[in-house]
Amino acid sequence: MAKCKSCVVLPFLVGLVASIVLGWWGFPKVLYSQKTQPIRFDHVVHVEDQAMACEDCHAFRDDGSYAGMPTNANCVGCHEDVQGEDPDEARYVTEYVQQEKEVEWLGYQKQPDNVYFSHIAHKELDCTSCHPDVANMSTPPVYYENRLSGYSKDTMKMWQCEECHAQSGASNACFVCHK
Amino acid sequence: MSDRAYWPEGVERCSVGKFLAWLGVISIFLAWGGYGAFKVLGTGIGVTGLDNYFGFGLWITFDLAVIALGAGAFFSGFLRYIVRIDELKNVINLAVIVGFLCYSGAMLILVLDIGQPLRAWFGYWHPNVHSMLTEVIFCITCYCTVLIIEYVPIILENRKINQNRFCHHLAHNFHVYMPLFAGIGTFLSFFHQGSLGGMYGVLFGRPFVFREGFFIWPWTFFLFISSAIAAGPGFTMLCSAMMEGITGRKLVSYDTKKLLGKISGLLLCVYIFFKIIDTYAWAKGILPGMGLTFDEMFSSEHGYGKILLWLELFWFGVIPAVMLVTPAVRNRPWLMYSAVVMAAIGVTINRFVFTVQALAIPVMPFDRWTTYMPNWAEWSTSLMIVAYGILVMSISYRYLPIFPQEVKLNK
Amino acid sequence: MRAKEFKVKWGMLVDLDKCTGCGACTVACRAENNLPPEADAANKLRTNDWMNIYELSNKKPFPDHEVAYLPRPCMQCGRPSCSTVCPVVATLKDEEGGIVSQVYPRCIGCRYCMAACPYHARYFNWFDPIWPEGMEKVLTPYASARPRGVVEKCTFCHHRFMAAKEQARMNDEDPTELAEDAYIPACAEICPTGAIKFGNLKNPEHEVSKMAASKYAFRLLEKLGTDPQVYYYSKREWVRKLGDNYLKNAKGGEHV
Amino acid sequence: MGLDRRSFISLVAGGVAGSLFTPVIWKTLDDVSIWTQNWPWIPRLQYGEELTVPALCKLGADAYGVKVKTIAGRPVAAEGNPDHPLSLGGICPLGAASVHLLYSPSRVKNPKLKDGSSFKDITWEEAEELLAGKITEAGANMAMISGDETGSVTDVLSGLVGKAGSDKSYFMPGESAPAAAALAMLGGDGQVGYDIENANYVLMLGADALGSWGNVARNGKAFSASREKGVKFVYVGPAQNGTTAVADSWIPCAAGTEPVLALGIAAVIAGTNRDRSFWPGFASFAKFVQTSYPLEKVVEITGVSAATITGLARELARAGRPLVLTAAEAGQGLGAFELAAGMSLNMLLERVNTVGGVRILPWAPKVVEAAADKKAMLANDLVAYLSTVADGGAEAPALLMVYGANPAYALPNLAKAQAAIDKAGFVVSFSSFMDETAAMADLIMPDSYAFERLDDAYSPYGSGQPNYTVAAPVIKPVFDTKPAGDVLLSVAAKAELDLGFESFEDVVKAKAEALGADFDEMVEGAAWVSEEFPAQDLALWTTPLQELAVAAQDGKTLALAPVLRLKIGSAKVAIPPFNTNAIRFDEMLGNDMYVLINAATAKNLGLKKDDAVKLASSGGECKARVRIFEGVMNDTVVAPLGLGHTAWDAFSRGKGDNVYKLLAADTEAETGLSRFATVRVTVSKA
Repeated sequence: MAKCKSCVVLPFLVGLVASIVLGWWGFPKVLYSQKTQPIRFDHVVHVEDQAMACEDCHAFRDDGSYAGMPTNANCVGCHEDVQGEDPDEARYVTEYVQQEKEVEWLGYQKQPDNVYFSHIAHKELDCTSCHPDVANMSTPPVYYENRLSGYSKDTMKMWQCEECHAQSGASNACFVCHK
Repeated sequence: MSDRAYWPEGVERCSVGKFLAWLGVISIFLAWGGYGAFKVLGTGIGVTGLDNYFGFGLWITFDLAVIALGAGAFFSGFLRYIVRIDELKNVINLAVIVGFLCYSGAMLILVLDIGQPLRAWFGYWHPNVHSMLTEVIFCITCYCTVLIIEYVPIILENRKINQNRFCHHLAHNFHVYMPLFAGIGTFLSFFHQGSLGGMYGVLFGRPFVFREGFFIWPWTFFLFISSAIAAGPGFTMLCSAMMEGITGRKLVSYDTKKLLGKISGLLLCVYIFFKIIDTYAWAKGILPGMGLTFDEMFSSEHGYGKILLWLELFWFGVIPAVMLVTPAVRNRPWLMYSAVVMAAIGVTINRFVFTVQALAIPVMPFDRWTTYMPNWAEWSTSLMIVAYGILVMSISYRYLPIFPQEVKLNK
Repeated sequence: MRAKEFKVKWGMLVDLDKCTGCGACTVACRAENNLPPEADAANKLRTNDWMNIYELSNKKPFPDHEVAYLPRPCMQCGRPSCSTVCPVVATLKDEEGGIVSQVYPRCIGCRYCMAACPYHARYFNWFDPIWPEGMEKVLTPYASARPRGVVEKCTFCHHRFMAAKEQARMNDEDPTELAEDAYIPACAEICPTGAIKFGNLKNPEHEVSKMAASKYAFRLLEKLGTDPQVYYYSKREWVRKLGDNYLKNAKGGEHV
Repeated sequence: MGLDRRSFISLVAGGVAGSLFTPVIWKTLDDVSIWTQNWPWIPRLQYGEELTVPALCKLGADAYGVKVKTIAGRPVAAEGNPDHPLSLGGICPLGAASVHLLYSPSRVKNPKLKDGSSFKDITWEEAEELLAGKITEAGANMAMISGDETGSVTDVLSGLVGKAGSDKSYFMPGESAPAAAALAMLGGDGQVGYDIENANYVLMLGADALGSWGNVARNGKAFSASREKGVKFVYVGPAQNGTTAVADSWIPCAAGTEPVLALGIAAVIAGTNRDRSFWPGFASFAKFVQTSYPLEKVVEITGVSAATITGLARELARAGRPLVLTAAEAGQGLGAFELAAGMSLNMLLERVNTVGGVRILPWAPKVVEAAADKKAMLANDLVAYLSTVADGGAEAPALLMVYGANPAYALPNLAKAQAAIDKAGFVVSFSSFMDETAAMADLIMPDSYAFERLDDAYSPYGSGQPNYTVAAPVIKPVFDTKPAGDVLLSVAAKAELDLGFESFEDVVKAKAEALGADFDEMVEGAAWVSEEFPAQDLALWTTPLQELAVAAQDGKTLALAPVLRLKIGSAKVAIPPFNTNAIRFDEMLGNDMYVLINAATAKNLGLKKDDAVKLASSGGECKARVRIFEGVMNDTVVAPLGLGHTAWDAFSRGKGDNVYKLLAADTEAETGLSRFATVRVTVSKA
């Protein structure tokens, strides 16, 4: 009977381990597709070399809303014509500025339409509490898109918002964040 | 070719050809309903006759009715295993299968009826403890699981399956624990049958169904339980009688049926008594408090006349109750069956008016009566569930030893 | 359940003596909140009208007949009949201001809340919304587009509340102490005759709270105990009587 | 070692058990539900900077300033413009829907040439060449129709026609033509306006001031402000409407006989013992009204009781700053004599050219030399002209150009109007939308939509003070359309007709300059307003008044009360996509429109609720359903104008029937203007 027992237990364990490995390692590979930004935007060049402030591009509007990613209108001030050697910059100028086309930047933290987020209400927080620290990156990180839900992998989940709100005493009422 | 080897021991069944023809007829309804379900899930609930005024309609009525009629399962189990009325062992298998079909059918309909079936699990993950519907979702799904557990040993008793030693032992063990499941089933059923009534009773914006109550439970909570346990055993008995009619074989002894009839009758008397009191109190207390009159709750012009109330309470309420407690009636099969049919209709009307008429009544004085008409999409899918029930019952009857008395009665 | 109390209670008051039933509020509401246009909208049993206009009649024959028009948004009840019944917590009255929320990604579409609401203020998406080709370009960023199978309703243009708070923060003002005109829903803003007033019912300085205190103010179906945050106002008694059900012999006149 | 069945089952069981400890099931379940909030076929929202941009709305008979809300440059909604004198922050239901018409399925997206029974797409060059050729070919035998009384495009179009030697420049029917003619009868000259804001008693004789008449948005705001000051609003008309729902009182008066009531009231006032004998023309006027309109006769014609008439006279006389607004409820159909009746009542009350009364505004300066004078153009009656053409009494134009108007849908004597358009040699439509006229046209040169073009408006009818608005485009044309003003100037140049302007902007600038207005400021949203009113030399009796023609009651027919509800469109636009929902359940039954009669009338006719009926007049027939509504006079049927479109799109096509078909017009001999406010119809079961 000992032999028979092993021929039950062993396959069970093999199945168990295999599916755990597949589930934790293989599944995310299948679930997420990888994307890169349409233009390799170099924050370091802008922040360090050109000494630009974050607010020069990522600013609040007069009505208190947040402009988020800059549009061509912000960039043409300098990039009406090609400035440097970077091939991505040249591509930006020829393919976007000159074609009057906006770049479809991929927002790592972009929340879906049903979520409302007020940057000005969170302005006391450090940007990097939620966003990747792109300011120190010459190449933006890879963007992982959930094939099923269509969201960025980095999109904050509701429980994360709720947790912080609860800790800081902010309201967790539905409509504080939903629309 | 014969599948005789799979039949229960010592019984006769019709030929394979005949059986397949029967399944073929059922399949027509399944296919039609399948098409309806495809349209509903694929394009939206707009393909039904439901509308802004009638968010609930035939589907919910159907669900409530089959859940009430399926109450035979838990209540027979309760009487058999807890109260220990031994005679009920003759119908307990049938009651379990009917119950399972009613509940699983209701759940299938609910998948169609909610707008976002892929989010159905939110009911567990994000439950609102204040909602009667949450209680319904929990209890119905749990109880459906219990019914599956109760159904499994019946399946395992199939002649071929039972030859497997493991299955044989499993079936045996299940039987041993059956009183436990009966107890759990009773508890769960008690709450969801009640919560279904409570769902309506708490609607203080709907004068037709709103009721005061005991603690958090409005009176409708208790009325729904009592009407379900009154109608359930009768419906189980009716199923056995219908199966006898279709198969031409004796399946359950008439004494057992009479017992079920008597149980139904007694409970129906209790229910109807309280229902009449409740109706009176509602008409005299709740309605005037809302500035409304009894007459304003009805509009025969729009199909919601008082006739529905009289039918529910008297023709299909008091009369079958009186009939079923009368031994002379119970001794005449057709009278007893009629009484049980009437009771089932009465409960169905009750579920219908609570679901549909409640929504048809204009509450704002400048609003209007509207009439609800279910359309093909609702009928086809509801009939699909009936067909599904008949299909499973047919297969179960053919291959599973449901009726312990069958061999003896057909000697 | 006990009603929650809030420091601010956003309230609407519709002066029915000023409403001509023109429909501008309905149109503005659709545009603001991304309700799709509906080609076949005469069948009110299937349309989606967060702001629906009813015609009220004094039921008298010509020439004594009178009409009034009653726009009906969500009442944002103090004791909502809808939110307690929702099995998945998709609708709650939990935010300062007392607006009853409706969270579309949570809603499973069971329609129990619609059955609960005596005002027919809740609408179900019977089908997926369709914007004629190109018209999706007029979608506002204020409210997410709803798929089929979820329930929706008027939110008092809640996004404008949020926008007002952002503006206040930008101006270094207290976002919890908004000025009377800082936050106004689209219907109130567009009403051609100024019939729709909006403000904080708990602020005695606000016009809504002043008018709501008048003997000419009333609410719909008060007897049910829903405690709406929407008030109506009319100097015509017959109009006020249509706000609730009254028994014939009850004090205050004939049952209508 | 082989894998037997038992091992295999074990392996699978292990796999299943293992998966419960991985995110596979739970994450999938969660992501699937997240997918349901992100269905790819549901449009995503677009974000960006929110701005409000001033613009001009001319979708109704009125023209007023609005503000268009844009997100990242895309217009998303319109609201009133508090800085504009004709909006004061208000807006009408059409204005509220104006932004969405930008993407209406009815938009004509490029120039089109009739090809058999359908259209083929052509380029703008081809279209302009073609039209230039047709203009040269037609010579003086051309005509134009404009639905825009306020804009300079009409001047350009009329100038083109005038330069070619034709005087056939026409406006669509409205109230300004009879009002101007009525003013002329009393010795005045100019545009008629009403200072509603400053009146303290407003008597609306048929004028649905809060629903569709005049400067609707401004009227609403004026009403709202005045109501708080205790100003009384009295509505006189055959049926209840949005205005009566809020007016202090409704006085039922037979459809189209409101001017008779005005004369009846005038008779009462003239009979009071105040000495007015020194007023120019008073004696003749008083004699006329007292002999022609004694109280009992007015009572008989209007159905208004004697006590009410004398009561109104008393209230008006005592009010201080009363104002009488005379109109047909549909905003058209009254003749000059009818409007003169209302005007003379205002004169009798000393309410002309005074604060809170009737104001007489100067005509717009003429900048396109060859264009017809507005006054002359108003005197040209389109309905009569088209009827004559249809009957063969006049030569059909070789070239007919239509701008901002839909004459194939929105004219009385509709069958004849359509026949005349059909007879025209070559019809060009400048419509932005595929309306009924565009559908009949040989060439469509789609005008850019209101928010895509430069446009202007000078003092629309009813304005209480001279005003001029210029609106710059909010967005570049979203389709291959061009502003009609520029197209016309370009075509005129090609046809070698020099109108004196290179571009439409120059025309507008010239007009601004002539008025002394600042073009740049106006483009920013500030309307030009003036307080200068030309002096008038008015007399109560210059042209002899005559008894007003009233269709006789015969016991068999009902008086037709056509009504306009802006939410379902106007003479220019069909139901905008966002407005279908504003239709109440008691206004349409499926695709059938309701007409309103009261219970007594229904009983007489043997009709009940929801009966399908046929309305017939000498003009034509309409199908409808019966709604019993007690807010209608006896023997009167209320029918909505604006339904029954045959072109346009799914939001309006086939909904209801076109009540214009019922409007049979006759011609007022003295002025040549068409009258169609007192039409009688039979109502029978269909």
